[in-house]
Amino acid sequence: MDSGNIAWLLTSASLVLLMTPGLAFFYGGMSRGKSVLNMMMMSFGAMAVGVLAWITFGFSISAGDTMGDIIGNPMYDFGLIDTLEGGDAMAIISAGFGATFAIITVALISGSVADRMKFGSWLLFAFLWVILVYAPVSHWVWGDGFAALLGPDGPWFGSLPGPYDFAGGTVVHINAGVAGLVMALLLGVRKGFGKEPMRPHNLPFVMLGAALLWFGWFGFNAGSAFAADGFAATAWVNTTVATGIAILGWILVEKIRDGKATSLGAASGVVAGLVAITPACASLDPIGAAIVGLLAGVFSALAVGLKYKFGYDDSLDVVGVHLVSGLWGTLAIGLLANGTINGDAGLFYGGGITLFGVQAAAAGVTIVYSAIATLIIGLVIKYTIGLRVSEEVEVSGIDLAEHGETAYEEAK
Amino acid sequence: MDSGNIAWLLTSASLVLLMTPGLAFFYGGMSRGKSVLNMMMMSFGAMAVGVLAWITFGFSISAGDTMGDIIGNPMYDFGLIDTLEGGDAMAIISAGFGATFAIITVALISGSVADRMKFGSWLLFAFLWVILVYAPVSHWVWGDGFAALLGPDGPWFGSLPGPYDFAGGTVVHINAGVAGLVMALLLGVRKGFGKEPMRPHNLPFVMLGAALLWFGWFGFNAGSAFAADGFAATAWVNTTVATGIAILGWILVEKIRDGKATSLGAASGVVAGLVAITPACASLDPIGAAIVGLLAGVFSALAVGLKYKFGYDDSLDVVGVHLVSGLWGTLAIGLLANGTINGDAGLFYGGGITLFGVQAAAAGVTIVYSAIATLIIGLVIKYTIGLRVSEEVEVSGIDLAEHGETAYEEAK
Amino acid sequence: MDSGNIAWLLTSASLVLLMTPGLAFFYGGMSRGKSVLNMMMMSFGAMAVGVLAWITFGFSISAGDTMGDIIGNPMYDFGLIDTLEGGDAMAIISAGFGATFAIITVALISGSVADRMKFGSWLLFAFLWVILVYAPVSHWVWGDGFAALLGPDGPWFGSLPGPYDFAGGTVVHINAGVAGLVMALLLGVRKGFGKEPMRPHNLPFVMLGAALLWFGWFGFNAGSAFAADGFAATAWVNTTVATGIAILGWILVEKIRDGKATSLGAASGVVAGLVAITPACASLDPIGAAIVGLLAGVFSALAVGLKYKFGYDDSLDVVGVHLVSGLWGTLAIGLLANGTINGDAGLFYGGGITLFGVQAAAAGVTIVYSAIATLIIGLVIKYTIGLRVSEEVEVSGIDLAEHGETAYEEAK
Amino acid sequence: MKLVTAIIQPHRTDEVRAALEAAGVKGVTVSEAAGYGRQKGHTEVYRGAEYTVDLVPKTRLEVLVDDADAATVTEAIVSAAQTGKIGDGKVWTVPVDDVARVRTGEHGADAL
Amino acid sequence: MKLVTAIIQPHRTDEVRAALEAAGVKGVTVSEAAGYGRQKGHTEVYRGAEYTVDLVPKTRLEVLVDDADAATVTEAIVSAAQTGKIGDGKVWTVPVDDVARVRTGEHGADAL
Amino acid sequence: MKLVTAIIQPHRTDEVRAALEAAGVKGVTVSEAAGYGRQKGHTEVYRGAEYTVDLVPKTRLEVLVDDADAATVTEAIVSAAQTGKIGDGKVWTVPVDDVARVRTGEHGADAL
Ligand SMILES: Nc1ncnc2c1ncn2[C@@H]1O[C@H](COP(=O)(O)OP(=O)(O)O)[C@@H](O)[C@H]1O
Ligand SMILES: Nc1ncnc2c1ncn2[C@@H]1O[C@H](COP(=O)(O)OP(=O)(O)O)[C@@H](O)[C@H]1O
Ligand SMILES: Nc1ncnc2c1ncn2[C@@H]1O[C@H](COP(=O)(O)OP(=O)(O)O)[C@@H](O)[C@H]1O
Repeated sequence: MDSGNIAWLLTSASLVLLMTPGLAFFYGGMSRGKSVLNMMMMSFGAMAVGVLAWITFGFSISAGDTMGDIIGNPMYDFGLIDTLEGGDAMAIISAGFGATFAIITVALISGSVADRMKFGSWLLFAFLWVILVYAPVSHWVWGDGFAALLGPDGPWFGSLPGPYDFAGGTVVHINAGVAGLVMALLLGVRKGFGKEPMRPHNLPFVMLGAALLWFGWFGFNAGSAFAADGFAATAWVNTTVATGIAILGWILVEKIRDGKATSLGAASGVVAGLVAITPACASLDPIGAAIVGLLAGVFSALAVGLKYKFGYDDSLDVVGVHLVSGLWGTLAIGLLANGTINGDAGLFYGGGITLFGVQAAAAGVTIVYSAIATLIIGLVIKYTIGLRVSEEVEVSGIDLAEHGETAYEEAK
Repeated sequence: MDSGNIAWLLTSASLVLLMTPGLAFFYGGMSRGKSVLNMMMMSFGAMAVGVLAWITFGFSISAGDTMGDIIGNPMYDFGLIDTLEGGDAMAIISAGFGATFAIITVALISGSVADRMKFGSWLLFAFLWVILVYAPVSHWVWGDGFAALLGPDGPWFGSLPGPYDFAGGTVVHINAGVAGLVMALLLGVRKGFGKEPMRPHNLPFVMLGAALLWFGWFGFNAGSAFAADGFAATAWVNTTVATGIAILGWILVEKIRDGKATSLGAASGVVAGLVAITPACASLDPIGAAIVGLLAGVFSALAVGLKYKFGYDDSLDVVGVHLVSGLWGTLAIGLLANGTINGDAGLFYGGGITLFGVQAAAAGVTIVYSAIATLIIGLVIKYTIGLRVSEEVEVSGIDLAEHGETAYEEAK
Repeated sequence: MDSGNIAWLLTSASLVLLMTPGLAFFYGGMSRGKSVLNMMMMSFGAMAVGVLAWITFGFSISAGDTMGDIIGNPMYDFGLIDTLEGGDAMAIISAGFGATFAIITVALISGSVADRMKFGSWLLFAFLWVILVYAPVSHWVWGDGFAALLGPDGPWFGSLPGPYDFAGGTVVHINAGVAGLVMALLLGVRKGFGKEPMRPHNLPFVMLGAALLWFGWFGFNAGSAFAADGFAATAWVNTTVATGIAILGWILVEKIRDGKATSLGAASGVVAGLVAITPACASLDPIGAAIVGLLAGVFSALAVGLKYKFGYDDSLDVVGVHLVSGLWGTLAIGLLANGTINGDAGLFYGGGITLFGVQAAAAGVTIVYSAIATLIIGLVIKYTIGLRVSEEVEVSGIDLAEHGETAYEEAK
Repeated sequence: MKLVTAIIQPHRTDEVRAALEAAGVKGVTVSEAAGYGRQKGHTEVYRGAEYTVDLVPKTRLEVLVDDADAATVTEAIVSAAQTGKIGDGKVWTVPVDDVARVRTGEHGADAL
Repeated sequence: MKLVTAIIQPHRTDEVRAALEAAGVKGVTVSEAAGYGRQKGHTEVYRGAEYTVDLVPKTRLEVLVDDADAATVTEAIVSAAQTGKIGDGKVWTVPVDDVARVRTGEHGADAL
Repeated sequence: MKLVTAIIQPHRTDEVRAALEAAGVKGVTVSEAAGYGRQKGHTEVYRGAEYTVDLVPKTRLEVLVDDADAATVTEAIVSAAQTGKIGDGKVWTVPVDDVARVRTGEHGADAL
């Protein structure tokens, strides 16, 4: 047991836990004043039911002994009791670290259902999604010593370079992005979508959220080294480089297209950069990280307008940011990996095109599974307890109707 | 010297320091728009005079060579000069870690005196309370290698199992909760108490506060292992489990009783869960932690209404949250301890009822001392410089009168 | 490689990165409601171009092989590629740690140009300033194993005690403070300066910023030990002591002079204390730290009024806080150093007056260079793309004109 | 000239503004208000406390019109704002001696 | 009918509303305002700068009443709002041509 | 007596208040409003969406004056608020039956 590694993982788990309230502010600030509390409650609710889902079956399905490389044994360690009794500090804190990943991933989806989803239905959705979607996908990618379905040593890709997903480009961002798209389609558009402005009600909160996300993301990316070592340090530097440059990418697009660099754009650029570098943070040199960040900002800045074109109300841009930049970061490994990990270099670093193909295949499998499984969960809830609040509630504000509160009473 | 342990304690001390501003937002958001600054200034003021109290006599009384197992020698290390000169990194940062505990504990009390206490009187109160209440009680529980009055190896309980207080259920939460009750009674109710709504003026701030508290609490609980080891990891996991589930406990009560799950309830559930798991975080398995969290949420959700029944204006629920959940967590060790520490198991884990009795006794002593000592300090201030602002100041807003400011001038 | 040290530096770098968004809130809350976004965007923009400046030439000039003790070789490691490939965790994360220092330093300057600087010009300024001012000065003080120009083993002071600058009193605070003064003079005063109140539009944000700065500053000061050791622990304790007491210093001045202790004063006291202890945190005992903190609060509380006297619009008090307290902390080493480092004690701790003189000389060189270099950069921008927005934009609000946004739309 | 003032439910604002444009009204001034009347406040329970909320948020519209248009404009507002629920609001008309347009200094009907 | 408008100290709002209910007034519209008059602003020092604060927050109440009730209502407001300090505010009455209740479309005194 | 109400551009408030003081007006009540008229909203693009912003923020001033002063005060406001750009606002005058000063209970011109 190396106390330095334990110290870093304790820190990292704490940082990742903070990301979900960070997301609550990022999303809450972007929503309208009459629905900010509901938006934040979806994140806090994800922390509540996410913990429950994780200690019951999520952890076991994700990290338990594999059953045919598909899922961990769901009865592997109910209540994490054996893990804690084992007394191995790294094993214990890793179980906690895993919980924070499950929570933030499902919380990300809430951005696409803003202003209109029943709170009880959200809690149920979040609980089921962690167990049925997050946990299996995380098992495929990271389970069984990277030897489950989508791992670099797994049955499908074992003989090929990759696929690589250091901290969760597929498991977290593509997965949540696809689920967000499905839920946005299932719920339908908000009243006034595409006509009313629906501008962020509190932009400093959006920036606070982006800042807490960036800060917490150091735990996410550099913590995924599971050690305080060179990989962690590399992940830290690349995360900062990509994120800083992604801000530039996003606001440059805005400046050129709309004439003005917005604070919403800067905050969104932060998140796009973080998302894109997540899978790739240990595979790149900083020039590669800068390219990944710059294009993440550009791609996502362009992608957030698509919802108006195609008419899906991905309210707070889960698709435009997490799916698009998650995909880009995952594929970018195939282009820009510098070969540090197993000598597998990307196309522009002297490797062939195979790694790119493997990355694309892993992303594709994740997309398909996430779409189908999320659709099933969503449909079951829709036709049982229902997904959406009434139009009257939506217009007068979901905060008051679902939570009995309004966010601000500053004048009193 | 183990650098991993030092790294974790440096991190933990930083995290606990952040809890007090977190509390400033938790309380500040709950207060009305005309008294938010005063509320936050009580926390920032606690940081100022708390440091002064700690480096003068607080540290020495808390951690100095024991005088009859009752207090540390007040002249043990004035100014922490010997401790720093000793150069032992763990000793130095432990002195800093202790300061952060003293600060947050006294800051907690400010919730019960909201909107109506003179700022100067608060500063004096906080200074005296750290030295005369916090420091001795912390010595009893943790002083002299756990061998002072209320320690597991101390004169009173040395031959029995327990009492256990890993991170401060008695020292911090019961202690502050009782002091809050005494001060609320001494100050009397606010104008309009029980009639006017006095709703939180900014609920996102309440949630921000809860988030920073949770984040900081990892340092509080897992840092109390004073090492990056299995205890720390266990404390981390149990803290997260109890807190997540406590949210559910609180909002379930609200949903059933009032029909709506509020964001204030979720944020309060976070704090109730954190409070309850504080003493117990190293003694439970995660199922025990989940039970402690669930019932902390339930008990505190029910308890916050008591002030209207009994007519004490514990404005921001220091009693309902910290005293009630602090007591519950302290007693829960007697029921649910899994025997990891010294083989002392709780009633439902095969131990006898003795541990429960010992826990109750330690809590009782703390309650009695805290009540009497706080009452004396409060009375002295009341009859010298006075405790309460005028009614006119209270109605027009304490921020303007005591600090010459209003919190928001957004329109300008 | 010691994993505990790496863990602490990973944590410290993350903490320092968080300081810049913290500053965005500290400054953003102080500005008016119509210019808060621009204020925050200057910090976020500093993160974006600061990263770019650092990975291109900033890192190399700061930390590269010295060229005549003046600057590091600008071509030392373009893109940090060699550093990352080297695989030495401490070297890699140190490069990242350095980036966070460069970013916060330039971001500090933005406080003096509030409400009136073109955003594009700010980005250009920040980029150039990191490369041409921050990087060289940091090389002088910390470069080449402390043997460059202003290092304790350098050509100028090698035979004398000092100069000491543990975490950046000269490099960061004096440097940014002087640059802020120069830019305030170059830009000229805001419309209404000295007549309209221009009060902070959101004081809780100011306090949030101060809290995040304090929290992050633990990484800044204790992280500058580059190890989890006794120096780090000492720096941690002294940072907390000085900061807590500085709050008292500032609000005491206010109470005596104006009759009221303000929350803006408390938050400013936090920053003044942190600034002053920055160079000195490893050189003092806690009594020395308390004196440094107390007087930092007093000096800066008095100094922020000077701008009205002399007519420079240092809008958010970069000069009053960073230059004044940065100078005080740097000089205080000459008075209060306890001799722990190389036995070099300050005047009141048995050393002579030499150390004070050396500290003053190092500060003086920094002031002169920073003033001249900043002036040149500022003039070049002024006479090319221009520095200042139109008066109409200033009156109607820079947020709308430069970023197309207003911060709050809470009613919608 | 007349000043027609309307206190309406906030969520009917868009409909009323559309109706005013349809009725040929060229300008409107809008502000926030709160009120009570038949629509008394309701009792709420929050965090264990029971209390009465009595002021309900409303929107105020002010429209300057020619004498002849006052009745039409009033009817346009009434029908667009109506939901039939208690609390729909009031519309009233007061006489105006004079109106001036700031930009041009014109007076009377030309200034509308 | 008449419209009675009152500008009062914010902290007297509850008392005035109680007085209005006692006087039989069935509805009120409330909004925020600021003003100055004899109660000039005061000089403040803040962070080393001295300046004058001149607008003082006030609350505006509007009450539609029958012609006969205007005087009574005015007196009720005056006596409930009075603290005797400068800045207590003003109450004024303007003639109203017509009132409509949005919910029902009723006009005149029935609409109050 | 008369009530002169002005809707003006917010950034002209200081100038108008100075002009009112110069014209001998002793008190003013100020509040926030928004409006549209000839100054229609403009189309904006934000985060890939295009939409129309139609309400423009304005400041409302209310001044109670003697009958004789209404015209002077109106002119004072108009000339101080004028920028010549569309959206400069309106000033209108309505008759007032009575004014009371809350502090003293005085009525009529004495209460101004
Ligand atoms: N007498 C009155 N004077 C001024 N405003 C009134 C008056 N009566 C009602 N209002 C305003 O009209 C709103 C709706 O009135 P209310 O009596 O609740 O419903 P309704 O008009 O549908 O019967 C109130 O909230 C208040 O703002
Ligand atoms: N001539 C006026 N026109 C409109 N409002 C006025 C006028 N004079 C005073 N007010 C309003 O009444 C408030 C109180 O008036 P002030 O002269 O300060 O006190 P008092 O009426 O007690 O002498 C002011 O703040 C302002 O809102
Ligand atoms: N008929 C009206 N009734 C009430 N307010 C009006 C009316 N017309 C204009 N206003 C107010 O005056 C403001 C300026 O009017 P606008 O027509 O845009 O400019 P201008 O008066 O310079 O031609 C509007 O924003 C609105 O608040």
